[in-house]
Amino acid sequence: GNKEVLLETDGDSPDSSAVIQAFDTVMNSDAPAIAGGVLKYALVAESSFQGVFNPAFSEDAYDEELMGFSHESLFSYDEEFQLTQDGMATFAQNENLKTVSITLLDNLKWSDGAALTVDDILYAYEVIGHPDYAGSLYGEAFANVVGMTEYHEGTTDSIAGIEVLDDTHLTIAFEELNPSLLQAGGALWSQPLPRHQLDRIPVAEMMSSSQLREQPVGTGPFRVKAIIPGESVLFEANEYYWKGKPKLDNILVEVVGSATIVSEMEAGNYDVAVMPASSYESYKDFDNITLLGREELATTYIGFKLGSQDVESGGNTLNLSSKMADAALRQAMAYALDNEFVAAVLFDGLLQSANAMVPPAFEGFSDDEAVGFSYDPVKASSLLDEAGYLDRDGDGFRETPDGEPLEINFAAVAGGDATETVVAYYIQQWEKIGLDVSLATGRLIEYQKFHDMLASDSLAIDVYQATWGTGMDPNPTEMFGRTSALNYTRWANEKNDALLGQINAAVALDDNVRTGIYQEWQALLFEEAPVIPTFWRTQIFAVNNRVKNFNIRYGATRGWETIELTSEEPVR
Amino acid sequence: MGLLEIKDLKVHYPLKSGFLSSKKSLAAVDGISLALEEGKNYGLVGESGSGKSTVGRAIVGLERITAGQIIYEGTDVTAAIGKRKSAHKRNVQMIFQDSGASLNPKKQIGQIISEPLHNFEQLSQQEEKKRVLELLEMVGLPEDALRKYPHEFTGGQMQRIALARAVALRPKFVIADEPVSVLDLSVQAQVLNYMKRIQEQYKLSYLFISHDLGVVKQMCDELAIMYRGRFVEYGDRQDIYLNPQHIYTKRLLSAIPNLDPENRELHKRLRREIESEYKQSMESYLAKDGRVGDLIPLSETHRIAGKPSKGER
Amino acid sequence: MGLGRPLLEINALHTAFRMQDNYYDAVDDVSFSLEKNEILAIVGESGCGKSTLATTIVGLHNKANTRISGEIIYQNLNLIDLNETLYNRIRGNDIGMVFQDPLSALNPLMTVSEQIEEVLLYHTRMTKEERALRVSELLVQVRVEDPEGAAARYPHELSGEARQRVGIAIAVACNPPIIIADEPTTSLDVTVQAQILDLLSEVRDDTGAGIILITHDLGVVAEIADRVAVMYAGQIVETAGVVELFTDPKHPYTRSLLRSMPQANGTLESDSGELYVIQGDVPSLQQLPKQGCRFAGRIPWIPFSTHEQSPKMHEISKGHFVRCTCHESFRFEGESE
Amino acid sequence: MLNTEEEKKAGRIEELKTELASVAAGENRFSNEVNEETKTVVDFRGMLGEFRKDKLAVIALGTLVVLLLLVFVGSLFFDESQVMQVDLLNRYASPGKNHLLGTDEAGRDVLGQLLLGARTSLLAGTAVTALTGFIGIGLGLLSGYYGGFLDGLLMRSIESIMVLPASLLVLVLVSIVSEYNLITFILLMSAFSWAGKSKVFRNRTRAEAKHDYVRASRTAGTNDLLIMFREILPNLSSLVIVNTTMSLARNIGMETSLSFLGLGLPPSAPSIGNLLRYAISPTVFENCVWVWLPASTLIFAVLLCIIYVGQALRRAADAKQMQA
Amino acid sequence: MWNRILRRFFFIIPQLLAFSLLVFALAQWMPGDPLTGLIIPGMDQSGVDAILDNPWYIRYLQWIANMLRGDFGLSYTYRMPVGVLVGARLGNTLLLAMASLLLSYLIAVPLGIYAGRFNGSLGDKVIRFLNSISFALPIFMVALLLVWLFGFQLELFPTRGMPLLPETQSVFASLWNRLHHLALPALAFALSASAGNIQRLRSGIIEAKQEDYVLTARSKGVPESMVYRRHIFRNASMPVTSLLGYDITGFIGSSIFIEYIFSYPGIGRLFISSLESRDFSVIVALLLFYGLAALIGTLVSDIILTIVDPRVRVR
Ligand SMILES: Nc1ncnc2c1ncn2[C@@H]1O[C@H](COP(=O)(O)OP(=O)(O)OP(=O)(O)O)[C@@H](O)[C@H]1O
Ligand SMILES: Nc1ncnc2c1ncn2[C@@H]1O[C@H](COP(=O)(O)OP(=O)(O)OP(=O)(O)O)[C@@H](O)[C@H]1O
Ligand SMILES: [Mg+2]
Ligand SMILES: [Mg+2]
Ligand code: NI
Repeated sequence: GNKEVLLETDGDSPDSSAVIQAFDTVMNSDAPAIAGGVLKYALVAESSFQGVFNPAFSEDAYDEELMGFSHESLFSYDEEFQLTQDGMATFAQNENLKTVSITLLDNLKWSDGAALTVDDILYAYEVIGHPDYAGSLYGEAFANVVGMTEYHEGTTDSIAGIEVLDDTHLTIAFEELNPSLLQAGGALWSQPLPRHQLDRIPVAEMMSSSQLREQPVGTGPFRVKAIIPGESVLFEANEYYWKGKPKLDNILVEVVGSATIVSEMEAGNYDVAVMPASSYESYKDFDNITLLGREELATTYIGFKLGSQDVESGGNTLNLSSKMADAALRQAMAYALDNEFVAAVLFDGLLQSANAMVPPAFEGFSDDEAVGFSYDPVKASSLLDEAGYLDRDGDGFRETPDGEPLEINFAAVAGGDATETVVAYYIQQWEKIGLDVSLATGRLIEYQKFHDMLASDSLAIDVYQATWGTGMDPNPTEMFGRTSALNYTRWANEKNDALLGQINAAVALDDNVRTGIYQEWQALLFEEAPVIPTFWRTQIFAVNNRVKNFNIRYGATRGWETIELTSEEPVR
Repeated sequence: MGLLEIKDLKVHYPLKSGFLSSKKSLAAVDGISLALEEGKNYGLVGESGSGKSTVGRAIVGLERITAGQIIYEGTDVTAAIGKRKSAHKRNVQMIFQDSGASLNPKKQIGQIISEPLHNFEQLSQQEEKKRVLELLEMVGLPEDALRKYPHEFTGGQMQRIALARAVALRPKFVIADEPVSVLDLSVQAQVLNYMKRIQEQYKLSYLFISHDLGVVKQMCDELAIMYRGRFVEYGDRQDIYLNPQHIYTKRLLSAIPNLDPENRELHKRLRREIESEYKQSMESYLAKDGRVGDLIPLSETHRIAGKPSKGER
Repeated sequence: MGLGRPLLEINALHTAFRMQDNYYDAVDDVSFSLEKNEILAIVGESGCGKSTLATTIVGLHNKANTRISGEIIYQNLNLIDLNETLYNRIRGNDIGMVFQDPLSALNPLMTVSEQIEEVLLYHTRMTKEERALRVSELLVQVRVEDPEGAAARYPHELSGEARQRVGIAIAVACNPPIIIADEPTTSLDVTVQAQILDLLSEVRDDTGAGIILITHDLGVVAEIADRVAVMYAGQIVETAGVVELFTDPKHPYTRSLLRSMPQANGTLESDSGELYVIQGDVPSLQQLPKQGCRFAGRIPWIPFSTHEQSPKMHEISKGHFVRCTCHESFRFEGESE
Repeated sequence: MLNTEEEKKAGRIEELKTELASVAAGENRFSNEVNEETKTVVDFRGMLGEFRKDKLAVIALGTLVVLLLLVFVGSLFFDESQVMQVDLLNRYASPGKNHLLGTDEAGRDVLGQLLLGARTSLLAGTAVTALTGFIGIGLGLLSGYYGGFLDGLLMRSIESIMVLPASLLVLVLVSIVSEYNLITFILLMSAFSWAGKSKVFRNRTRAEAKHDYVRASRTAGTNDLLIMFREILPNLSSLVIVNTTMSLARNIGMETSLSFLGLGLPPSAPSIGNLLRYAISPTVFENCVWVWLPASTLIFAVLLCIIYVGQALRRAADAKQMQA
Repeated sequence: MWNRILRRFFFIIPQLLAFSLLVFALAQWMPGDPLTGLIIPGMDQSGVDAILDNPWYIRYLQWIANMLRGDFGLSYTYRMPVGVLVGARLGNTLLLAMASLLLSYLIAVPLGIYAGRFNGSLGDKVIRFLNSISFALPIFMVALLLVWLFGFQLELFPTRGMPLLPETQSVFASLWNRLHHLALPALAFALSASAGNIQRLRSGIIEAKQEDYVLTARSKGVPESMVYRRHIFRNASMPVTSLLGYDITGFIGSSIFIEYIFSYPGIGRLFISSLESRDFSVIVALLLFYGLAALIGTLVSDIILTIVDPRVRVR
């Protein structure tokens, strides 16, 4: 799964390419630490989190953030997001047999004290591949496991390609070895599932079971003690954690709206928070906190609804008569936006105007040279003129080439960082080139609802703004694959199919080849413009000065378990 | 053939009570008959709650009649009593006890008095105004009263205004429900005088409802004593005041304070005697369910409620 | 009548209400005394200040917007000068009061026994049991039907008659030497009125209390009073023994009142004609003439000179006082000499 | 405040009073017709006279008129699309020459939003008040005057409606209705609040209908509708005035509240609630006062003035309180 | 009295029925099937048909039966039983309700009594002025002012939430912590809700002061303080007491704003966030819950009134 696992901290290499120079990524303090203590973590969000604490089922970015405390990947990785051998498990690839064998450390425990064995890894594959599985993870990466397709279709009871040797050893056979397997958070599934806890629950009911929501069992340094669904979680130290009991007693996470987080941090009410970039000015000089920053592994983009998904087969098909079907229209809309200006004015330069979909943190994937869509209203207008979108009735808005009124509905998630402003600006910019764009449903849409509307190809949305969180693996298959449910644009293109196929094939194991494929793919995106990349973001962490050992460097091997506090009360 | 005849009138009010509101009812008027003739005044006397006002209101059609008939000039108007405009409605009018409440405080006197005229007679504005002024003059109020509001008048004046409104249509019959009971002595006399004068002028009859036997005596030719929705005694002034027969009537009369302080001990003794007789024998006048018996004629004018036979009790 | 000082003596009492920054006398130069064992009736028409007089004696006025002067002498104390605490010792204990409307005068949320007990609570040292005993004693004394049951009831569960009896029980609970009854029978039926009046005179006979009975009904006065004070527009215009007042009324107002009354008793012939009507209206408080005889305006056929400049009370025979001199020359219209 | 509760409470108290009065009257055998309305009726002109004596209320009324003029005349100078123009270079601009009251997060003119938004709030509030007043008073009069079966039926259903957490239902309706514009908004807001009103008026009509002047009109042959609207209604005029002013204040507040919650009219339309939402952020609260303070001051001043006027009218109408 | 209470109790059954029908009707209008939460976007058509094919009364009955079994359907956002979701937050809201109502009475009673007793005094004028302000200030403005002033300027109280408490805290500390977090939201409610009660109490006292039975009490020689305590207050508090239950309804409406602004993890916030995410199964369940609470509120009002007012009792 392309899921980002947050805050694997502490790295020893000084310069990670993914870090904007202006910010530190490490915060140290010489003050003596107090024993234990409660760290308060603000989950900055406008809506509530879903509360599915299981990597196999979670669909919510906020849940991911929370699982950073309670769930840990079996494998560690370096700052290039490549798997390394110093985690809970080690691995070995056999290129001839196309297998990966995984070896667990001895005496690993789940957070409830039960033994963690390779059977739990097998169980994760069994659940995700199960015909009744209701989550969204099953896709090409899983189908790549030998025997998985049959298992998924229900013709076999077990997955032929996975072999458990003993409690700590297991081998997985793949149809094809590809670079994603070695990418952190990539195709090699790294999150075991606790069979001892979930076995009794039918897979179909797992998602709504209380086990996942109230007593999740994990491998991370902390475990869930109490939850108010959607609002807050109290974590306590997991004494079975493989690196030993964490230093803090508790971590209390609460959802805090972005409107208040600045004041909350100033008042010392929270120790750690990811801050909204748009109000950077207001908190950059607080002296009770330290600001750390890193590049977010995500790209904000504007997507166009171009087709629909077939519910039965899961395939995406283009609809050539859809409102946004004309690439010129899409490109014109892209050229109408001055994202550099927005990034500079609205976000103090903490956002970067994006010229491609893959974030720059992934060196060798992203395309520094790409031109992208820079602001050019003249070009936008002429594109429209050429394509026949003209204002024939003189109402200030262009009609379709057929002379029908063109009313475009634009959707965005409510409550993001200055989203309202950006959206209002976009609509205004589009209006300037003669496009009648209005907010779908009249207002910004709540996160869940937004995703459901996109997933169900709601006709109310023609264009939308969303963020692609790449996670550690920039592999775009999930976002753009022909059969992927998460391909919300429903863009299907044969060249794209071919390129993605190459990305997921052994050929891509070669760095140069891979870079080439990615460049070609990004060029295709520029040409077809099913999406317009808009921003790359910098994540800014505000950390109260009483916190010790805090580190946000990607690829760091020391995490929440090492964090300490230097005083009972936060610094105000 | 009288002007207005009431036959076995019953008015029952539904009562809500009990666990799931069983339908009980209160017999406010429980079978009374009266024949009212033109040119005579009638009195209706009884203690509070005996149903006097209910009778009055039933006659003018303000109450739902449970049973019985009201016959106006020979035609049965019972069914049509709720109708807005009819000869009966026009010719039977009513004056209420509290003039302050019976005059709409938000309307000018002129509007108040002209209201019935407006409804029953198509008059031009001038005519209407003339009639109203006439009426005002008749009850001794100046012309400028026309534009004033009720609260600018004293109780006696308001009652006179109410009187003017009641007679505006020159009705044949006016029901006066305790028209003077809230008024002071001197004012009361004035109102009563006006009522009398108007009666002479318009040749109308009153049904005078009161609990003040003095006032009734002043005003009425025949009177009925009411008790629990029934008549206990009926007769002319002579009969009732000088020759009361029913113990209830006797008690009522004896309870009236005597303006003769020198003989008050005597009066008191008399009253005590009647009171004790009342206590002993009132029971025997009533049927088992506390109902007063039917009226039995004693003389041509005088009737009293009969004692029920032993069996009925 | 009694020797020495009377039970209650009121001298030149004025009670003025503030209305728009001016004070108006609702009780104006009222003087009278009350003896032991005596029923003094105060009669007058609505608004003449009877209730104000009563509430002034009991001290129920809000100092903020009333001005009281004169003397109310009880046991050598001028009640007007008393502070609240001292007054509270007198109220209920030495002066009992009965109000006109027995329903609104009783607290709807307290049982009858609680309300009677309250008087005892503040004026006696009785124990709870003693008080309960006294309450049932009182209820028997005032002849409430079913005294046991009535004690536990709330006012609205009683008949009007029973309520007024309870009101009297409250007034007499501490055997006060003075009882003030403000129109105690006005809201009751005649038959009930008679019973209540009987009860009051019984109370007087039993306890020897002096009773001030306020009423507008001359019949009631004739039935029960020993002495009568007639009030007109805030002033007492005539005081006399009851027999004398009815047989030989002097003040034009008294005479007019008696004349305008329809009578239930007596001959039938007398009432065939019209009733006597006093001309004009009672002036309202704010319109009262500041000077001169207040009744002058209502007997305009009497020469103005016959009235006094500032009318005083004149004793015309023993115990019979009349205000102003106009009575001497007063005749009814058309009445011959 | 999203508060239809006060209306309910008023209804409840009115009901209680009627009930207790009828207990008292029913038991008080001498005068079951005695007017239980202890309040002296002051006629309309008297009421105005009283009102004029209340200096504070007159000032409030004056202020209100000025504010209304300001809003309605002032908003003529602004064009909605112009006002909602995003200007990223002028975000949170403090008050100055170009923007008299500064700008908001997206550089939109605050003054324009304020005036246009206030106009919407006032219009919606007034419309809701008029609509609910019409229904509530009409039904109340009918039900109270006729009594009987109709009354029973109506009052039972009104009771059921009144029990509902009306404000929540409005929120829910607002979020499920498909066509959401000023008209539906007004209809939805009116959907429940007439109930409390008709209860108040029903009880008062019932009390009023017991007065003999109504009987007198009936004996004088006046028809029922005329009696209701020409005889009884004028006697409820003080209640109508007081009740209406108070509902007006509530309804204007309700519109603001809804848009504050983000459930008002779509955010592309200027609204007071949207401006108030900025105050949620303590930093904006403190540093960009011009965004929210004028809006809250305006709405507060309008409501306060209306309430003051309403209270003064009530005092003027209620002679009993006057004496006290 | 018991008779009346019992009757009143039975009276809520038809009301509840009517209300549930109304909610049911509303639910039909909502997209999906909010009664079960089972129909979610992307669900295959046969399942939808199976649920929606039944006639409405069958679905209504099924729904009622499910609820009686404690099954309120599934939240669409959280994919968990609505009952569990609500249950986790109910405690917080109840706590807030109690604190808020208590505080509002603590504010209203003394002020109302003072203003009523000394009406016309300077204190009364001040109270009346503040009252008008409180009437005119929407509750969210009150809350925002409190947040800013006490939370961020004076830093006296926490401005948000009700934290889950680690067990390392002592009982006293955790109690203190709770109260500390309740203070501002409860105060916000109390400040804006007490205005009505202050005014009612005040005018109740002014009215009661002029009643005849007060004169009677004074004429009995009852000391002034006791006149107030035994006679005036008891009668004047009648409307306030009888509205106690309605204050619960009032709280429901206000709690939405309060929980929203203070990010208080109660059902009011859940309600708003469910409205935002159109999580209709939660909305339906909460509506029912609120309706029931309101019904119980009025029931409580009536029962209290029946107990304290003997006049109502006999009726
Ligand atoms: N609308 C009504 N509903 C129920 N009961 C009523 C109604 N009107 C009157 N009653 C009852 O009917 C009985 C007779 O009432 P009515 O008013 O006729 O008596 P009354 O003799 O006029 O008494 P009063 O002298 O007090 O006017 C009383 O017991 C009264 O309580
Ligand atoms: N609190 C008050 N403030 C102002 N004026 C008052 C007050 N109480 C009474 N008055 C006025 O004082 C005058 C005397 O009133 P009072 O009640 O004493 O008359 P009354 O003789 O008892 O009349 P009734 O027979 O109607 O009881 C009246 O004009 C009345 O309006
Ligand atoms: Mg009557
Ligand atoms: Mg009096
Ligand atoms: Ni003289």
